Amino acid sequence: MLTFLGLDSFDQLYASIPDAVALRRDLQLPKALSEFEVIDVMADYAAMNHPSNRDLVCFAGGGSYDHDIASVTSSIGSRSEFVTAYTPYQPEVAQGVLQGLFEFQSMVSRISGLGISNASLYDGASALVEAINLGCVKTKRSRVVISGGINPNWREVAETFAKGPGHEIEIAPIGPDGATIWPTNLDGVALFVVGYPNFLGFVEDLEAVRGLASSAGALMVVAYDPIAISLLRSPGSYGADIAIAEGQPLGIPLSFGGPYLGLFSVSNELVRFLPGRLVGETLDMNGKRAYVTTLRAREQDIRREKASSNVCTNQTLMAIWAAIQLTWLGKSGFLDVGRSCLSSRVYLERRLVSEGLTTIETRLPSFREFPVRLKKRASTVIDEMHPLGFLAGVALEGSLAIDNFEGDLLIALTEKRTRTEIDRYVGALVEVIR
Amino acid sequence: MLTFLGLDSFDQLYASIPDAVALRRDLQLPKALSEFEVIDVMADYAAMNHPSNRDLVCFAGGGSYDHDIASVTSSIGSRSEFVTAYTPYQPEVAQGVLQGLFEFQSMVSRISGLGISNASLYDGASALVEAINLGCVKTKRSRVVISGGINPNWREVAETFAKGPGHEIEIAPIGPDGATIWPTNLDGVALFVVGYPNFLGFVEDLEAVRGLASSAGALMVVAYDPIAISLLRSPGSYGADIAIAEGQPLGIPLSFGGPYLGLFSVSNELVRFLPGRLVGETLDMNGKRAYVTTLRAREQDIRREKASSNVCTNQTLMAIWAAIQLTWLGKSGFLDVGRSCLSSRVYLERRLVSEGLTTIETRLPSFREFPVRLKKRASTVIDEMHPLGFLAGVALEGSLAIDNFEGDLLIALTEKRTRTEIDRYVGALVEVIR
Amino acid sequence: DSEPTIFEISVSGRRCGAIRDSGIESVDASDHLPLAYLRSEPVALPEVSERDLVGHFTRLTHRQYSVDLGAYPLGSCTMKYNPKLADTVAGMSGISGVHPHLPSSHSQGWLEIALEIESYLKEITGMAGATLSPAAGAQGELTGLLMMKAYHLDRGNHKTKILIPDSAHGTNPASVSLAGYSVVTVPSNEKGLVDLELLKSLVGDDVAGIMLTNPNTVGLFEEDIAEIAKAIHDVDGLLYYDGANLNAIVGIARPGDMGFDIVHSNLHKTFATPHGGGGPGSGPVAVAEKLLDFLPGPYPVRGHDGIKWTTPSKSIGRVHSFYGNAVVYARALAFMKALGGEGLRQMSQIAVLNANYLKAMISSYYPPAYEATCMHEFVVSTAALKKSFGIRALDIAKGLLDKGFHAPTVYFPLIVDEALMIEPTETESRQTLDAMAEALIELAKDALDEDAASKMAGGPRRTPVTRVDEARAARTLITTVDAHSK
Amino acid sequence: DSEPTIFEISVSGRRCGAIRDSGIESVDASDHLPLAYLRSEPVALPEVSERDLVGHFTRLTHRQYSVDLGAYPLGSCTMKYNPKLADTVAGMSGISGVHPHLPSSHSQGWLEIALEIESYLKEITGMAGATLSPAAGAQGELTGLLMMKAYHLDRGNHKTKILIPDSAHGTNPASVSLAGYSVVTVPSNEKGLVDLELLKSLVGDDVAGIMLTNPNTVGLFEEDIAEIAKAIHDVDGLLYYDGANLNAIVGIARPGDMGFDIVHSNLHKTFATPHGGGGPGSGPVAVAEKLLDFLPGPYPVRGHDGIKWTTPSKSIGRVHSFYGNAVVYARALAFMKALGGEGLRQMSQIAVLNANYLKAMISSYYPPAYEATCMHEFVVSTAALKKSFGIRALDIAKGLLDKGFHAPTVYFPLIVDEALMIEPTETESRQTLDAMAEALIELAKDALDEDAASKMAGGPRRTPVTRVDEARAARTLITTVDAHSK
Repeated sequence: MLTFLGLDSFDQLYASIPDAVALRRDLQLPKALSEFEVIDVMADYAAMNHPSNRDLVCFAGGGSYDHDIASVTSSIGSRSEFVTAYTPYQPEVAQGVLQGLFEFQSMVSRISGLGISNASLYDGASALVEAINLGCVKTKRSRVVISGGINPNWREVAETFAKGPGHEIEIAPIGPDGATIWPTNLDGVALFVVGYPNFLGFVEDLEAVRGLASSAGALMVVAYDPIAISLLRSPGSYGADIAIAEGQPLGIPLSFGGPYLGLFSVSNELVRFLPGRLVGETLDMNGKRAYVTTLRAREQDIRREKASSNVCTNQTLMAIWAAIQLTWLGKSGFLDVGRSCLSSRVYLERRLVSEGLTTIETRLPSFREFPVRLKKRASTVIDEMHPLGFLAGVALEGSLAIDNFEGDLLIALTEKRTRTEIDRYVGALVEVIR
Repeated sequence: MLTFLGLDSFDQLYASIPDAVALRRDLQLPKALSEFEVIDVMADYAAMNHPSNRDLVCFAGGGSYDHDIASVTSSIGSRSEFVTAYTPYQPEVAQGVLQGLFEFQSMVSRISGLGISNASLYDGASALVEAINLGCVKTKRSRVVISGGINPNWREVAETFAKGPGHEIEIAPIGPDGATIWPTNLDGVALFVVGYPNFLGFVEDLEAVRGLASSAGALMVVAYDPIAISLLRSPGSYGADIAIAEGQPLGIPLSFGGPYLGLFSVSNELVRFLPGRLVGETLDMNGKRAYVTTLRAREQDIRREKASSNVCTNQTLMAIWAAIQLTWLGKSGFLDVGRSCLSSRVYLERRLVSEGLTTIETRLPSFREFPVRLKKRASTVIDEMHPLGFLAGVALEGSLAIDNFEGDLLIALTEKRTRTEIDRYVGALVEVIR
Repeated sequence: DSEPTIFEISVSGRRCGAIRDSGIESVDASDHLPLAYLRSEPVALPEVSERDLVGHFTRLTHRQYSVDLGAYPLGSCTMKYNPKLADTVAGMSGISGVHPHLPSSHSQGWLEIALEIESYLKEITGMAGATLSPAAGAQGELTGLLMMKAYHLDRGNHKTKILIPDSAHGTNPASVSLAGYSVVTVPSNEKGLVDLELLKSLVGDDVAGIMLTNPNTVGLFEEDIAEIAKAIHDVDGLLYYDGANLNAIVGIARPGDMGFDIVHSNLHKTFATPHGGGGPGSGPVAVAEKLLDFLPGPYPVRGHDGIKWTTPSKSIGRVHSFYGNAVVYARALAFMKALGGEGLRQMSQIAVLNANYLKAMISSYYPPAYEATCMHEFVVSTAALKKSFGIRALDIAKGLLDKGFHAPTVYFPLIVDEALMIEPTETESRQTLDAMAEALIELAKDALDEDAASKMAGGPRRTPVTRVDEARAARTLITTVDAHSK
Repeated sequence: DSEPTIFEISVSGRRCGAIRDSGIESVDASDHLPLAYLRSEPVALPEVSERDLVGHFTRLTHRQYSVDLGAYPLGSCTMKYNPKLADTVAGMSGISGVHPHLPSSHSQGWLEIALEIESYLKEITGMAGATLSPAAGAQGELTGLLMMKAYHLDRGNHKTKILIPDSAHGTNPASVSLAGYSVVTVPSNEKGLVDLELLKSLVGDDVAGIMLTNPNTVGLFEEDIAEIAKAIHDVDGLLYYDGANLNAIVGIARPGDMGFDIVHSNLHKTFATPHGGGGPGSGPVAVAEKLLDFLPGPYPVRGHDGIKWTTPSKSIGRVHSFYGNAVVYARALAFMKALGGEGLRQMSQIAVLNANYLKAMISSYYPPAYEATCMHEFVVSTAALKKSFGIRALDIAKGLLDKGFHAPTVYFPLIVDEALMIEPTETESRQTLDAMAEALIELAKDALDEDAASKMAGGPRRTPVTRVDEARAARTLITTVDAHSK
């Protein structure tokens, strides 16, 4: 082919690169390995990790949950047409991905209770960032009040990206009962962000937040746990303007934190402010139903510097996985998961109280996650529980510390945890704490 | 739907089953489990096995070899169109499987050196059975001379199935040099079966066998190791009439012995005696190239009691896997595998000699597998090597005993074994034997 | 739009990835093997990049119908959906990575799997013992018949014949021949069942046994099974049960209770292991008490110190290189565990319900060959359609391909003229059955319209290739890419 | 032939498998949560059997083009083949099953992976440090710009503007806006390069920096890069390198050596992680020494007792819920290891060779927008074809779909009229390039024939759906199955 181009060497192809900037040496990188050797090396790394499995039973949540994933989800979700496709810029040959996303959007809208859902964002944190940007653009305000019960990692991300446009992020503290203490001065608030349940697992009073937002002329943003919506009313039913979530619990592996899946829904009125991709239904030339990315005029490649979001890719593959997992669960299975999480949470909480490990406090109701104050700090408990075969939870310390709950252990339940595991966990905790 | 049929209960659907034979109780079987629980239970079983991996480095062969399998082989070979299709009875919607099999047949013919290869049989042993049946039908004789160097398991299978048509199976013993001692009386021999290399890994003289077969008016059947053909001349080049093999080394997992893949090739003259499915190229109504199962008139569903084989299914999926793996290896990679196997065999054999564990005998040349006489019986060595992290080989004892090599350890090399592993293996063997 | 062969994509010198670097210096083959034994040229395997490999085989999959793409109402083939959980099981390294020569002490998990699925099979079939060795149903048949033969030899019986109904699968007579027996065909009566009186007239001391499937291949339950069994047993004959149709009666009736002595199961049918485009299958054989000593060996037996390989005293010997298609039966066990006893019974009930529903939906256009309530499948005849514009069963089958379904089995069983044999299985929903009925009815109507019928006769047209010239394939006999150059 | 939505397949009461039986008695939600908080009806998710689920989504895959099915010459998107070995890696439980809150002492393998890919990225880009946090290129851009901002704040610089060439991707200006800077567009010259003199005239003390990709979006190497860097650095501005086009120059030239201070990489482009139909991506950002203190945190740092999470002193803070799209960069590391240093360089060389080859093959029919030797991609204009029978770039693109290829990028970059931007990547063989060239040339010829052109204008026709009405989608705005009923 070089010959065809009348060239002698690759160097000639690169003649336009000035000598001064050309790399005149080999890359200082290891030599090529066969795929088998690569897999061996990566397996060595994998062996240095401790995955959540029966040897390390996971009671940790804090934004990432150890749910059972149906075999169909990984099996169909791993088909190469989904995995190796590009963004559906040519809808005529991308109906598979487009229809999958349309169905995903439909499911997310039914869960969130809001009419419009996009085709996903990077993760829960990026959904929060986009909600803030949307809210500030829409209200032309810049004061953002975020509940202290929002995932602290997400709050940090929001604070990072707020530095760009210069939004003021204000954290409303959490009281001893686990409820957000909202500010009394509501002047110029663009949006209120509340967790549902919040990071501590407590179910906050959304009616109250709706009232606050309405009187402030602000948007109400609800950051929800999608699994909780199996039992709880939807954010939309409370009049939320925006609902965001981390979609990982919907069939996405723990994956050391990524790739995950940001869920983002808005009320119909906000559709033209929506960040990210949106798939719509239409017709082809023969009048057959077809799908296409729509309202493209919102997007960065068209609006350029006037865009209110720079999102280009989303997490399509994870959205397809979630659509498959939600279909696999279905109406009744999704409810079963919620009931199982709640039942196990109630069971474990009772067992902890009956073992004298913790006491019953007056606080908000929980769904599937709750903080526990033990005689040892959470990080110590986690370290000591590890050799007994448990990831005991998440330590509410350091950057995850939350007022009134600092040093507590945050414990999460999923439908994957069995009574046997929970009983063993309580036994191990007794051993560690006594 | 019962209502639609005017029925009240499932029992009415089964009205034709006489009371006397109906099961009037529930099956005494466990209750249904969720897929997650099933997977847990099966994982418990899996955990009771010791797979060949870096914790148990495999030096065992004896008909099943631990080769590297390319990721594409399992990835593409696991696509549901290949996995969940039926036998290609409707060629218009089965071109994927049919073309895959056509390409497989082409590869097997190039390896075996014979013009016609079927779409696979169950395993190496079943290929031997079919070769015997073919040979006896073709020659109208029933005396079958099988080298004692044929896999003893296959020989047993051949003996089992010979009881049906009443073929007489005669085993030609193996001499101390590893070569078959063929009978001198060649009267009425239908076919001679020789291993290439034989079960002990020795490369026999096929010219001699061809001469015997020709003078007896018998067919020459070569049971080859497909990997060996990367270096060795093909059975066809020696004038073999039938070439059979266990195709497992061509990308099929160890799988505790199955599903594997019987390879079966014949010279062009024998095509109408071929057992199993055969795919041929043809045209569709528009003159486009298409594939279809052909010479169906040979098969059991058409010839019924006149068929010379009752084979119905084959191992299509494994044939597809082999076609992918052989493509992945390609012309040069296949050669690389052969060279690597031979080089490692030479290296290990030298190391064993230099450590004084064995002595050099005057015997046939080996390719990638060889028997070693140690100071302890092979089964003992295997047991003692296990805790050191090795499946040391196959014990030539009991049903696997072969004259002159009884109690020896049969060691196999593949391209997967590294120098480090081989050195560790020799070290462990020294420890066990000393 | 056809896909070139991988050899046509091949370009000299191209390759996929490298093999592992063993760290051992490569030797010269001629230093270690006689030069005369060595090949002069490498085997001419394809030379392509991994990218082109993946493109080629992935495109092939887009030219292939499969259960995962749609319904497959192939009568007698039981093409049901294969739950994906079994793939998860098959992919475990403790399942797929185990060497078959590994000593039993280190493969106890596999042996537990074997014993457990044997226990399921014994309970489902009503038998006393089982072997998992046969790699497919046909191999199971021959294994069973060789046990039958061994039994008779052991008892000093002189037997030469085996009875087979005229509706039987082709494997049955072929297996009988390979077992060294002669076949005696038992004609069906007008109801599609074995004619009991005729059968009795064929039974004599030279009869080794009978091979039946029940429900039979026209989808009907052999109501006289107890009498048939008695007639055979009266001459010390044995009853062989072809498990092809077991899917109709799991938890409802058991071959053992009907008097059968030998039962094979096709795991890919009843127990949902994927068919792989024509294999791997698995054909375990279960037997009555009196045949236990004849089972193939070695097989796993639980002892006080774990499970060990054992060969029974009068064993017919080994029938597979190792212990059968192990990963296939591990999949089947996963399926059975997921369904449980009650679920397995429901599986059969719904299979029968679906068949009767579909039969009722189409019966005004496709007269059933037999009127009785069918089991899991039914046979219709399109003989009447042939009279209008010459539309044959094959045309209807090809027409169904154009409508996005797989075709039913055609021209089987042989005793029905222009037969379509339809088995919807329990995994298709009512909606799918309705759509299939609609498609079939449209085709029947088209057969009565000259234009539409002539189109149908040339079909299918919307498939990856149009109707394939089978005769040409047999005439030209091109079975490898090298056959062209001959 | 369209596939119904999963909601249309849904039938009340149907379900797939059951969830695990925890063994814990189910509680009544109203005993534990206020009744007013509870929903009255379950969420109306689909109700289908697993069989119907699998059928539906599998059929959807047969309506979807993908790299594994064929070439994807989408300019600026680098749609190369994704080696399957990375899937094997991604599937390891020690990779995919690790909880992100697991203490670092038990996730050292992951932290080693992170450090190792960082070291590859640093060597390839010529930078001093890197973060793997950004989940995609666009997030990487914003992360980089926020570091730029933090740098200037720390230095007391007063900066308001960022320069961007007019050929830049849309994410660049959008990211600049979201970083709180204003965009100053730098026009390209007639050679398709940054106009150096014009650029110099735009540079002042208020310029925070410039965002460039090099090779640029028309596929040309910015030859004046050293001078550009000097001009920007002279005002203490920073150079941001958009890694979208890194695939052209790995091992050939390094952004760091060109004077860049911040570099993001799109791992799915250069390092072959699959694109997933539009994500997940991964957009690591590498930086020069002077920006190390500003990297997002926490990130892994090797200490004497293992690798630990650390946040640098002047960090811009966290940018992702955890540490980026971890499994994506594990895949990229596997790819890099398989290629090795020399292989990575060859990757770029062949990408550039393929682009120049394809460009040469079609240039008589598709005049390149710029004459110079291109890097990994090139832009042609179909403006001339528009004059004949009105065939636009879009029509050529759709015509290519009908010929079994994906279309190139159309109407980008904005500075070329009727642009087709073509990037074949290094993984397509010469045979594929030849076939693609042939298809493109046929289309160009068709554009000059009235009949063929009119057909092309209505295309594609052989795709799962024909040309899609995009305007209607925006007008009716049906974005969920429930929108119909509104």
